[in-house]
Amino acid sequence: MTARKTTRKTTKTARKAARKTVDSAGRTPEQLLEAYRQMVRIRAFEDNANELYLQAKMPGLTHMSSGQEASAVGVCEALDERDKITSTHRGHGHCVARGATFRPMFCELLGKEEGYCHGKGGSMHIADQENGNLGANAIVGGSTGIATGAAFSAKYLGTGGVAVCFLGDGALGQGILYEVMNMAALWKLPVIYACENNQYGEYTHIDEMLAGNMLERARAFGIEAEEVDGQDLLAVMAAADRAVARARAGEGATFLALKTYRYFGHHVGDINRSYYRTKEEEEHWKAERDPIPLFGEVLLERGIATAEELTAIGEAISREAEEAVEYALEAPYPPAEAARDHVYAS
Amino acid sequence: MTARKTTRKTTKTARKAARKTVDSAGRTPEQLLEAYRQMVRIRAFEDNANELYLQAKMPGLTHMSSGQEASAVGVCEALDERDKITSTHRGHGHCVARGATFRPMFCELLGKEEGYCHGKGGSMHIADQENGNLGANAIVGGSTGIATGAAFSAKYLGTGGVAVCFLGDGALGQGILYEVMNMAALWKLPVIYACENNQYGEYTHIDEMLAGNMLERARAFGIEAEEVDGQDLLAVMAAADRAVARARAGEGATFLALKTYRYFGHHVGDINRSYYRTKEEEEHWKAERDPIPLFGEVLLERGIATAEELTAIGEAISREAEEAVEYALEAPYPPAEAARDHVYAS
Amino acid sequence: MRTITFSQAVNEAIAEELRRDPTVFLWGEDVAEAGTPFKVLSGLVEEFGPERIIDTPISEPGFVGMAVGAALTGTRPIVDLMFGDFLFLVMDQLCNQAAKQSYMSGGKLKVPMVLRTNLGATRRSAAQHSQSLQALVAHIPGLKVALPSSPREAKGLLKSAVRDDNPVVIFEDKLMYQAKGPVPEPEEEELIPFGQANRLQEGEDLSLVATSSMVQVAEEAAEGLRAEGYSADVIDVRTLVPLDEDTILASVRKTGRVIVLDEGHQSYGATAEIASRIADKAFYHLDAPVTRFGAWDVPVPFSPALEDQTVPDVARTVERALQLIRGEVARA
Amino acid sequence: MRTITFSQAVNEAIAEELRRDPTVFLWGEDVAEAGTPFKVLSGLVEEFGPERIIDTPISEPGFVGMAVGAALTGTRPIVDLMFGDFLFLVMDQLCNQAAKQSYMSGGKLKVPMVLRTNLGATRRSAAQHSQSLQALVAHIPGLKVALPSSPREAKGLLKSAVRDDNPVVIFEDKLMYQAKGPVPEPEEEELIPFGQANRLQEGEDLSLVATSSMVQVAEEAAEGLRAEGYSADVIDVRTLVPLDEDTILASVRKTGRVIVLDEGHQSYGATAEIASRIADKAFYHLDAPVTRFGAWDVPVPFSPALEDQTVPDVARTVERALQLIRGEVARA
Ligand SMILES: Cc1ncc(C[n+]2csc(CCOP(=O)(O)OP(=O)(O)O)c2C)c(N)n1
Ligand SMILES: Cc1ncc(C[n+]2csc(CCOP(=O)(O)OP(=O)(O)O)c2C)c(N)n1
Ligand SMILES: [Mg+2]
Ligand SMILES: [Mg+2]
Repeated sequence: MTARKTTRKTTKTARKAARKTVDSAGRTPEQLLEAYRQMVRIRAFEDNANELYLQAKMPGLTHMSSGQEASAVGVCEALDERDKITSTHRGHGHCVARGATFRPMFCELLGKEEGYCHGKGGSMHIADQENGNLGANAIVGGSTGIATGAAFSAKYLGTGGVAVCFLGDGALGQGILYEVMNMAALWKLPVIYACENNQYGEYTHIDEMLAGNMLERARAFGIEAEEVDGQDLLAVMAAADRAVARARAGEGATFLALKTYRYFGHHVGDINRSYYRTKEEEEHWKAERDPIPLFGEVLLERGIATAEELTAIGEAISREAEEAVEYALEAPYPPAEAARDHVYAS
Repeated sequence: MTARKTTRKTTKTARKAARKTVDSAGRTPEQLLEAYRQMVRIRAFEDNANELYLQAKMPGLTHMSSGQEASAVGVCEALDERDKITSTHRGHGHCVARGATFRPMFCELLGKEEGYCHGKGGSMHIADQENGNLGANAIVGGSTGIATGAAFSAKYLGTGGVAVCFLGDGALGQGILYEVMNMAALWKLPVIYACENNQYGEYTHIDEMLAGNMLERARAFGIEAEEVDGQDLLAVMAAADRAVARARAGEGATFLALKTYRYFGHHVGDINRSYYRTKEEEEHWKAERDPIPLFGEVLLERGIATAEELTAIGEAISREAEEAVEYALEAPYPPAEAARDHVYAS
Repeated sequence: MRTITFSQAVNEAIAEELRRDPTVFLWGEDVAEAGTPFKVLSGLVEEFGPERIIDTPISEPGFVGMAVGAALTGTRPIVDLMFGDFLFLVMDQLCNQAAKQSYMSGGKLKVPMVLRTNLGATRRSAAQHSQSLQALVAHIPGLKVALPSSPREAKGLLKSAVRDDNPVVIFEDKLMYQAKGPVPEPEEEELIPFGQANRLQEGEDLSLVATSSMVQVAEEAAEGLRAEGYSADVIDVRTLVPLDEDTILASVRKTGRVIVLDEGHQSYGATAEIASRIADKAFYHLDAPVTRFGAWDVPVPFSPALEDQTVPDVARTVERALQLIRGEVARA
Repeated sequence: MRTITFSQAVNEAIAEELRRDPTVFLWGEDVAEAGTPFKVLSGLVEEFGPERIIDTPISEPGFVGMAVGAALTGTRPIVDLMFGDFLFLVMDQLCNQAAKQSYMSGGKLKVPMVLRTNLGATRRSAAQHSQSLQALVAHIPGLKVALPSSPREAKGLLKSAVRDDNPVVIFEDKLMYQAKGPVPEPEEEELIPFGQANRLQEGEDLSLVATSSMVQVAEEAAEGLRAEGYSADVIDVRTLVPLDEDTILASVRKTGRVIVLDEGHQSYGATAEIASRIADKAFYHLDAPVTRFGAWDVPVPFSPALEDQTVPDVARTVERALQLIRGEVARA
């Protein structure tokens, strides 16, 4: 993470790219700064989660979303309290972006009683009902139906809400996606398929998994589709704004192909990655395409923040994250009997 | 059915359409005549099956393919003994077109020991392994994986064979189709998706079930796609020839959208259909777009057969079908103990 | 009480729940104008419109998944799954998603949805349209599983299912759709609670514990036994999950002998669970081994010459019951 | 005999079968260069090439369906399903298609395919990556179901599976991949036949009948009993389908007491079938009720504070065994 990198000199190309981006639809400086903070929060969360794993303090496995902050934040910034999201196995970013706080998130990752799911879900099932996050999902493509159904009920109940389905590029292999996109198109449902195309599914490159064309697939099912630079927060935000507007206007579903990259391995234990992707490629994305410094530059250029302010943001969030980790490590586990509860709602 | 209709005067439009069709790739007159016979056989088979049902001599239900003869025959005429097909719940036509004979087919429909499946499959599971028919399937879309897998093993074993997956327009609702089309495209498998678009799935029109565009769907998965007049035998044959040539040349999969119509109800018991399709529509297809007289005209015009010869073909096949029905009605059932056999291959 | 068909009872239950609660809707294949191939839903779209009685494409995994999402967000979907055999297509959405949402979220999410489907062989529909798959879903914690055995049960259990905050799979016996039986007037609303087995006949010599289609077999077998001078408790299990162990055990502790009947395949099927609970918890009361009758462990054959024998029937039930009562069971 | 890991044993079995029969191939997600997330298949693509060790997209229904088609037409696919929980995604292709082809075709078609997958909780993988779903597939006629309990079993059963002309689902215990055990040298080819349970220990007082991961629990429980002066038969079921009833019944007829262990959910699970067969067919030999230990009927919880207790363990098994042996079971 964070502030240090933000003030680091980004290369010329990256800087130019950041300047060229579409402007955000009438967001105030404070809103833009908050979006920046959200990205930094995600990065801080993941760095701490990784650390917990490396120190063998975290049970099980987890999947880091570092590098993909702009897609999570850009999309969620376009939403309001009526809206729902569904998330994936790589879901911490979505959860933070949708408004979750660190303590119950870390508690959940550690299986503690105060976790968002009282420790029963863990990283792969973290949900935050109050903020409209219907949950991460450990089945690839498993939440495509859920999001589309949430869009159906928004329309049925007339809430004006929109549902966002975050999914990875690998989920394009799952047939259920096409079934629900078909129904979303037929019934003009207010749903957005936000595909975080980080170019790999586990240890396999997308070219080995995906024939034809991602955008054309959505279009062939009657869904509006757009390719977006997933490292460019403003571009993501603008595309998400358009998709949300379409959805709220009753014009139906949108598929966003957000090109991005994950900095860490598929999961925390995936250390030796050279057999499926090069160090150079990783370095390129980290050095040239990191969404946090890229957007930091924009804030500096527009005079929305100074370098010192960005550094301060990073440091404050770091402290907040570390404090939450401490809290979660000390927090109590659920009582053993809790394992019998909640099998059924009552 | 049959011969009478064949010699019946078709309308001008239909005649013109038949003349305009692509020529068949170097087929001999006798081959064309045989293709005609195959269509007449299918019609005769279905008329007799329907009759058996109406007379309450047939157990269960069955789905007639009358009206769809050209797609079954046109595609199967492009195949040879190395090739496999998979079929659907509306599968009698495919079975006949692939070379099955009447007696074991009727025996199967009546649950008799001499049926292709010893009476265990019935109409919805009729298979004819010797002629490369891997079987009808009562799960919509259920054979898309099977056909694609058969194409895989043809490629793996180097047999030079091709696999044809017959499917209905309704099967485009099933996600597995997209999963296997993706793999077929990635691996350039010799498979042909022959979609018999009869415009209805049970009692619902395709427009209520299918968003976007059928051909674009296949193309977006990297599959060559072609729309074909499914009532025009020569057009189907030509398109199938192209698809088979591509497949054998290692160029991969093809999706054929064969526009057609079923004359009867969804199944034999679907008598009152006016709530989902009009009598006029049905009449139009029967009067103007019947593949048998349309192709009969071509044979007459080309001097391949006389009207009398076509009549004679129809009559001979009628007799053959009736004889087979008689045979099947008399044929013995399997012994009760047979129910325990074949759960496992040994 | 008036007499209506099983099919009418289902239709009434749905109509009443749709009228009562605007968040209830129904979808599935050919459910609207066609009213399903079994015509069970005829007339509903006319009253409730295509916004609440919704025809879907042939996309079972998709529309079950969407029902989960809808149920999570304020509506109460009833899903029509045309044949029980298609459960295999929706297992992921049903068992990995619907069943686990409440638990995985620590009770913060709930999935009030009903999956209506069917079971039953002997319709000459062959191996992919005849299965009775209740044991599969009963094995998955988080799902409830109901099996009505009469028009009255069909209505009362379905209404309870719609009001339950959990995913409920309800299996209707396709062979029973035209069967008639007494059902209370619409004014006398009856909700049959889950987890309460129903004793249909009282007897001394044997317990017949049955589900769905097999309840009828059990009742007729009990009659057969009466002709031989014996009497039987006949118990309709009603819901496999929750299972009313108490009623079943009380009966077996009284009679000391039991046959458990269910139309699913016998091995690893519903009868195994019920029988093994009895064998464990009523062990000291048993005068004879617990007998199970499920369908044969073969795919359902098409041929009329083969199919019927694969399902438990009255004659064999009576025969076995007499052996149990008369102590004629061979001691291996 | 040399000592190798479970994972190596699986790898060897596949390599040997690939070498022996050119029609055998393997596909699944990340099976080639990655060698699966569990690294079980490492090295195979190097020897056999990407034509035979094939990475698929994340399309479980699709590639299982394709395996059925391939198996019908002259090849013998081994399918790698990364987690047993994903079985729910492939049930239609497995249960409606693969399982029924032989029967529906009257014996004219066959589907020689192996679906390799896994089971087992206590890895903190939560509800969708921890299930033990063997009972579901065991319920479907036409499938065979194998559950190796050691490296040697893993190799011998998998090799038999590859040579079987039927669809076989083989469940490996993920927790056991690094466990070591004796396995015959590659030269001494060992095929472990299906349908023959394996008696691992001989005893007099009680039978412990177990599958997969629970075999280890049974063995340790037997040791615990020895410390108390009792001896137990320990039986590894090996294959749920076909089930070796004879070996199990012979043991129980001898000991008169039995605990059946399996890591699937207890209700409607594998223990129910085995227990109810015992209760029926060894009825007159039983000195105590048949006890079943399956996993709790709850989705697998993530928290380390919750998860372990949901799976049967040695302490509770010993405790119950002592109750059974000492006649301390309450008579309800
Ligand atoms: C149905 C299913 N199949 C396989 C897996 C194992 N798995 C977990 S993540 C993953 C890769 C997913 O790739 P993608 O959708 O691109 O998401 P990413 O990990 O790149 O964020 C796989 C195969 C799974 N969880 N669910
Ligand atoms: C998975 C599945 N869902 C539903 C059905 C019930 N069903 C049988 S045929 C049919 C319509 C199929 O339509 P289509 O594929 O267009 O074929 P057609 O009947 O028009 O030839 C349906 C819904 C089924 N057999 N399988
Ligand atoms: Mg990815
Ligand atoms: Mg159709």
